Amino acid sequence: MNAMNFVYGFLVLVAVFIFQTTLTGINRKVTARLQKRYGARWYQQFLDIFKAMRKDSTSHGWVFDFGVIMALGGIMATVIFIPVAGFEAFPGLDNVFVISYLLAVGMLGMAMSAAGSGNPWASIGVARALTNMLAYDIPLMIVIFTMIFAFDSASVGELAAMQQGMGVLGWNAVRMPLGGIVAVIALLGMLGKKPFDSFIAPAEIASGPMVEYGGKHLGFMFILHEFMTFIEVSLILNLFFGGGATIWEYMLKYAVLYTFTTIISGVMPRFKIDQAVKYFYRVPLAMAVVQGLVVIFTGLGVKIWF
Amino acid sequence: MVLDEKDNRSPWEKIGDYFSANSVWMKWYCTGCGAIEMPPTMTSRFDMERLGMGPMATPRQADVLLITGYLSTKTLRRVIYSYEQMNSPRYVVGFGSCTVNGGIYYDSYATINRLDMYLPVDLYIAGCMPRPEAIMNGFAKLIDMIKKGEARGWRHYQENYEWYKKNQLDSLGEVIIKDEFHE
Amino acid sequence: MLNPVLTIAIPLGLSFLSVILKKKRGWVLLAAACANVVMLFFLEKGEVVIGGFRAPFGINLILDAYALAGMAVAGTLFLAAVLVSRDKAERFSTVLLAALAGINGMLLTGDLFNLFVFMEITAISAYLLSSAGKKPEHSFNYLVLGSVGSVFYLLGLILLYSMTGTLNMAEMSRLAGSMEPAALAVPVFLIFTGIAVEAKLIPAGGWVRGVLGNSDSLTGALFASVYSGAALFVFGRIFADVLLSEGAVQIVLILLGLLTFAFGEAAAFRQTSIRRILLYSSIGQSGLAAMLFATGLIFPAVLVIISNSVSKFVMFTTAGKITEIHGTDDYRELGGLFRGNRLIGTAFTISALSLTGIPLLFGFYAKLNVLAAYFNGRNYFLPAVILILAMVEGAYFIRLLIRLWTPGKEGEEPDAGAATKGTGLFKPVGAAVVFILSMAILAAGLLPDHAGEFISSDGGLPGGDAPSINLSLTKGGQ
Amino acid sequence: MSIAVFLAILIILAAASFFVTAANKKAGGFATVAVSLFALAMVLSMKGSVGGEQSFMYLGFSITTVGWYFSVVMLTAYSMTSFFNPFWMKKMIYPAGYNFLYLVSMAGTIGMFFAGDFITLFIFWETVVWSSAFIIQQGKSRKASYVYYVLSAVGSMATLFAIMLAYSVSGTFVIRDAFTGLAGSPGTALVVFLAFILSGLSKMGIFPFHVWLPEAHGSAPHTFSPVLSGGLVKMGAFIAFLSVTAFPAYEIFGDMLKIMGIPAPIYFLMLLGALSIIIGTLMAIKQEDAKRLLAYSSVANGGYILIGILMLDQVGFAGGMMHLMNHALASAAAFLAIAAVAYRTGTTKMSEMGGMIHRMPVTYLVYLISIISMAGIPPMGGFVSKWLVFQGLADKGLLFIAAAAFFGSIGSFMYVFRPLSAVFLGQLFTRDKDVREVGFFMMFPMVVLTLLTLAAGVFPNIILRVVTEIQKSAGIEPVTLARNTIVTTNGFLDAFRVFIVFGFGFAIAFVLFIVRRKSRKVGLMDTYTSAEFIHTPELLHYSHSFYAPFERLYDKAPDTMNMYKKISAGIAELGGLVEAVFYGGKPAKTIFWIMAAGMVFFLAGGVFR
Repeated sequence: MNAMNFVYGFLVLVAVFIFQTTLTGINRKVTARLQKRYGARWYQQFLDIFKAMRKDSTSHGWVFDFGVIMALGGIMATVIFIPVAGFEAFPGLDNVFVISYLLAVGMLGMAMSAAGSGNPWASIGVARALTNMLAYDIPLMIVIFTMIFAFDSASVGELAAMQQGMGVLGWNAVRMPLGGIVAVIALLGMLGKKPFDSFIAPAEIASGPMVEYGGKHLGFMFILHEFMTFIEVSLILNLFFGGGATIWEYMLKYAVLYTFTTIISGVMPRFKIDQAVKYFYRVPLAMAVVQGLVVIFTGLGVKIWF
Repeated sequence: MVLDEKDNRSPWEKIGDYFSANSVWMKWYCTGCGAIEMPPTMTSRFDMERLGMGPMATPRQADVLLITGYLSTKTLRRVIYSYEQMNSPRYVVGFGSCTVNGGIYYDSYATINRLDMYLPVDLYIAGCMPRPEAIMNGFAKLIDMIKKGEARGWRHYQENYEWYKKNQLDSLGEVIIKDEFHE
Repeated sequence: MLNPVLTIAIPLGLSFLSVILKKKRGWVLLAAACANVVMLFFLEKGEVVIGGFRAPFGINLILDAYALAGMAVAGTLFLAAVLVSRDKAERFSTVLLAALAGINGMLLTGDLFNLFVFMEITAISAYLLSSAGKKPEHSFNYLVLGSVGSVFYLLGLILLYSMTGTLNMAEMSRLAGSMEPAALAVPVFLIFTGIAVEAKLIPAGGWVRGVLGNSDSLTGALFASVYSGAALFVFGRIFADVLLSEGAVQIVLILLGLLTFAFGEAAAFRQTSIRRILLYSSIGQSGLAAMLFATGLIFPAVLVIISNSVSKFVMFTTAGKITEIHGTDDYRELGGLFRGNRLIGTAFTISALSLTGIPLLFGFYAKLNVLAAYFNGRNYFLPAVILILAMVEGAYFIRLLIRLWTPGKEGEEPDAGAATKGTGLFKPVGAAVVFILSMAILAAGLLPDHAGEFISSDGGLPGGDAPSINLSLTKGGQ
Repeated sequence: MSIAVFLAILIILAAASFFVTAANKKAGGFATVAVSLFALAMVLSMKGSVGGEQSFMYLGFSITTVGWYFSVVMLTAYSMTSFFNPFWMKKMIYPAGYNFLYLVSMAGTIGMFFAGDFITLFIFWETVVWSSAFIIQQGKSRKASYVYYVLSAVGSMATLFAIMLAYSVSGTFVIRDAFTGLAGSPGTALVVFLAFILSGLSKMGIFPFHVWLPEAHGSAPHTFSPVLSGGLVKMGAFIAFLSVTAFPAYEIFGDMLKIMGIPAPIYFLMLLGALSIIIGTLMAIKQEDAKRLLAYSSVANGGYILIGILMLDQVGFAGGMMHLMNHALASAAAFLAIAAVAYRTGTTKMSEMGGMIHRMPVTYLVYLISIISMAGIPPMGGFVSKWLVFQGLADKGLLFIAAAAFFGSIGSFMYVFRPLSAVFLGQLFTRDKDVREVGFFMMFPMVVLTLLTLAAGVFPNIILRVVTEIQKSAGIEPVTLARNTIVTTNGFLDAFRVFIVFGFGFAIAFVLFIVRRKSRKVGLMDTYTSAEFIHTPELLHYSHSFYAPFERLYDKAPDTMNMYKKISAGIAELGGLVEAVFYGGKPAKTIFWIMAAGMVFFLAGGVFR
């Protein structure tokens, strides 16, 4: 660990921000086209974020500010750990549990700050977000657990590297087809895309946790959202779709995967939160358990593969 | 509204105004009948997102307060409350004739006639009610004004706060508050 | 060294004397009780022949460690009872003295018919004492059952006599051992019933609820510790020493003990009256002791009897006093009673905890011995049942203790103001006696091996039974 | 100093504190602080004498690393909590008794952990049970104490059965020898194993014994709940530890049916642990009382500890052992924080307060850090131990247990956030407008525990080094530790570096935050309410039925307490029957039964013939 690691880390943050924000802008356009609209400019997301940072803001006490900083700090730390096409700013710290729990720091910070605003909508939104998390995480973690057991590694980078070199057939999404489906559904839940976006329902609970944010706080939330999207999509990409051998392959796959979720979400209605839980605990959970049992007891797809 | 002030913004402010102009988030105050014109403006026929505009859920997030029609004195209190929750720079758009001069409710005891007595309106979109084309046109104008630094209603409100306050209080009269259910 | 006959003769004589010395009869009673305890230390061990005819032809008294243990428990608790409630005891001086003589006789005698006589003396005194509860129907009930029991016992005795031709215990033991066990089924049943009435065993204990449920500080203590302790010692003498049963009959005996134990604990579990809790718990403990005797485990049974008698003495005396002073013994209405009576509360708590088998109290040593004895005999079912029932026992005692210590409504912090008012349950002497007994439980529990050695000292118990477990020999470091 | 002397001194000091309290309540409270700190210092200094065997009368002691470790955990909970005692004395109904029992139970735990034979173990075990049962009743509920005692008794009796059974087979009470003697008879060994661990399960609150935790932790005096959750529950872990190490369960059950390489009885217990995680989590989510909520979280965390210890391997076991320390620190701190709030507001009901952060910021931070640790989020201690448990599970492929562990982990975000949001965040109630932060003396232990939690998360190897010694003494391969790194077969964790990177991210965010213009401070009531005017903070506070949509999904689930109520009612019913049949007061009835018994005797005689 030396100064270069931190410099790399910082550069990763900047690059990820630019890449993901651009992609988000493009995806806004995709959504618009799905709705037969012209849509916003591709750089609209940058404009929105900078505008928010430019504005004045209101604060509801120190925890409101502290939570925002803690959230962004935790999320940025997580981004630094994500291996991108074999590159890691801090090698060896890409343990899947570290990433998924460090992500929780950011979420906790955000939840804390939101609830600290004193607005009941925010608390309701947080309650829904946490419930949603409980729903999507269990099937996903079961599949990831299966993978760790099968490949004897919990390192995201290593797991990604193991899938490369066999083309599409090497992807875990193909080796464990049920697990791959679960992962994509869970990704929708993670990203808060429809049909699992009840926690930020704008018309119902006034955008939930975001309700009291304005100005730079809101800007922070947008930046945080971009980073969080990157972490979540990258996690699924690395674990199930083989990551990328080169940075370009990675970016391409990433863009496809992310756009795919956008397209799905563009044609979906919204689940109530208890419906989301029921759904996740019926279909994806069953699929995940079946997948787990198949892999653990038969090795089919992992140890036995062509 | 004083429009002939000299442009004395700093470069940073100019950049900031550029961002503000291209990302106009609105809080719609939809108690009036004009709100019905917003969905077509938003959806595929007119698609306001082209201009970086969009509806927001709360006043904290929004830049523009859009008053879509008449305001009774009871709702005026809420509008002022919402406006004061917004973060600067913030803009007010009066929508429809009612906000200009009371429209068909000009002689009602319960509504106010001129919105800019109470809040610093940056732009009026006249008509009863204005069609989406008019709305788009109006917003294009607003964006232009913001870009040039001419939409300075929020500064004006700050500078003439007493005057606005007096007008607001005159219109509202005395409000006796017991609790949230009885006032 | 003193002749054991004196322990029968002196109380009996004083009993007649107390009729004459009407004014001083309380002192006579106290003197007799004290003398009885003092004599225990100087008694000569061994056999005493009465009337010059040697056994098996004459009547003899046998003082072995077993009899001495029984006499020590009964005598000490008798003295304690007299000390605690002297005013009440005074009225019953004559009866009590006769009872003391009867109890000592029961424990000492080596002759089955002589045992019957002493049991009758004791029983009649018990009927009289039970009338102190001012509920004649209960005394009547007791009287009827007692008489039935006596008749049964006598019938059994006749049968045995016709079968063996002797009434001497040692001789009977020898002859019965050589008989076909099945032939003993009927006399065993008859004699069992006779003793079961006094020992409160199922099916013959129907009188207990009425009599002990209305007992006062004197009668409760006497019935639950002194009488029942002595009756159980007799039970052990007959069924673990004289009439050793085998096979199905033994199983039935064990089963009856077990049922008494289980049913007693279950019944105690639902009670809200302190005395009823205690009386059913006593029934349960009697069942345990009977079960142990029937299995042939004498030493653990003796420990159970001692532990139960002492604990029940403390608790019944307290419960009786509580009823006398507060007019009720429903523990739900006595929240925080011990707040004003902390010393007695501590004594009561120690006794109850000892009974449930909490370590460092005497009851734990008793329980440990019971378990060890069963396990040594490769019996795993009965220990499991005993432990489950000990759990039930722990449950109702802790419920009782908690209520009596802590006042206030459920769901709120304890409210000292809501505590049952009143201090000084006992007069100083009574309080001291109760407290000292509880401290004895604690002391014996702290030094279990010494206590066990003390109880089984000098030649051991009949059958050569000794502690099933010696904690010092099983300790860690080795 | 020999253990016996040490314990004797503690008992004498306990008695002394009784009399000091009788003279002056507050002084008595401070006496418990002094005594428990003394005990902690003594035990810490005992590290050097590990391996010694001592005996005193019929008590045998053996100083082991694991006993030392457990004692340190326990005494940390006791000594830190004791700082609260002086301030609560006036609320106790028996302050002197409380202090006495507090110290006696503390001495009991030490004696239990250093026990060399089972009789000593049992004696001290029961000492702790009754002394704590009498403490709990001084809290809000008498029923709680009853439930606690009865469920403890279930375990104690089963353990006594196991001890005696082992004794009857192997002829000794010495912990190691008594169990190894069972190797020849697997049937007996199975009974002994299951019966022995029962007391551990009941103490740890493993399903189906978990019902006592919410009752007892929720209703105990506020100064005792931290000890219960942070300390006494860990006694169960000690029993579980003995069940797999002193009792060589993996060897004795080696020939049995194996599930994923785990012998069936152990797997069954792990499933119970998994079930407790799920039930603890689900129940914690729907509690309305902060202390009950934390109590259910102890149930869930007990499941992790049990699973970890039962794995008895290089990684998962280390995780379980470390988690018990982490949970003790975090749970004690969380309970203390709630106690501090209760000290100022007088309630622990979450819907009755809010916004305490604006009045008690330090307490808030203490609570925050402890729940971060409890939920297993880096950079706190709980993360490292849960990470180890997960690694161990993944290594073995225990899918269902891992699923439960994940459920508990994510679910814990839900329940730990609830008191955070309801008690500390949100609207400040009018009634609590002028509440103050607690004084230094009460703040001190909370801050110490918090710093320890943080230290455990940043430098986990301090604790793990002790754990490796325990692993060595238990005869298993110790977890591999590098300088700052924990290495497992599936990857490694450098907790310190994770912390540094987190700090780096935080620093960037902080800089970004302060370079932008300062924000305008507004009051808590100035929030978006759809422009409605609200004047009562209580109405603008969302805390009741926090997860209502989620709770609805399982509100018809059966309650384990009902099972116990049914058993209890069954016993009472049997008692009623017995009373009516045998003790009705009619001699005729009794004589009927005597005759019936006579028939049985006749039959028995006949059968024999």
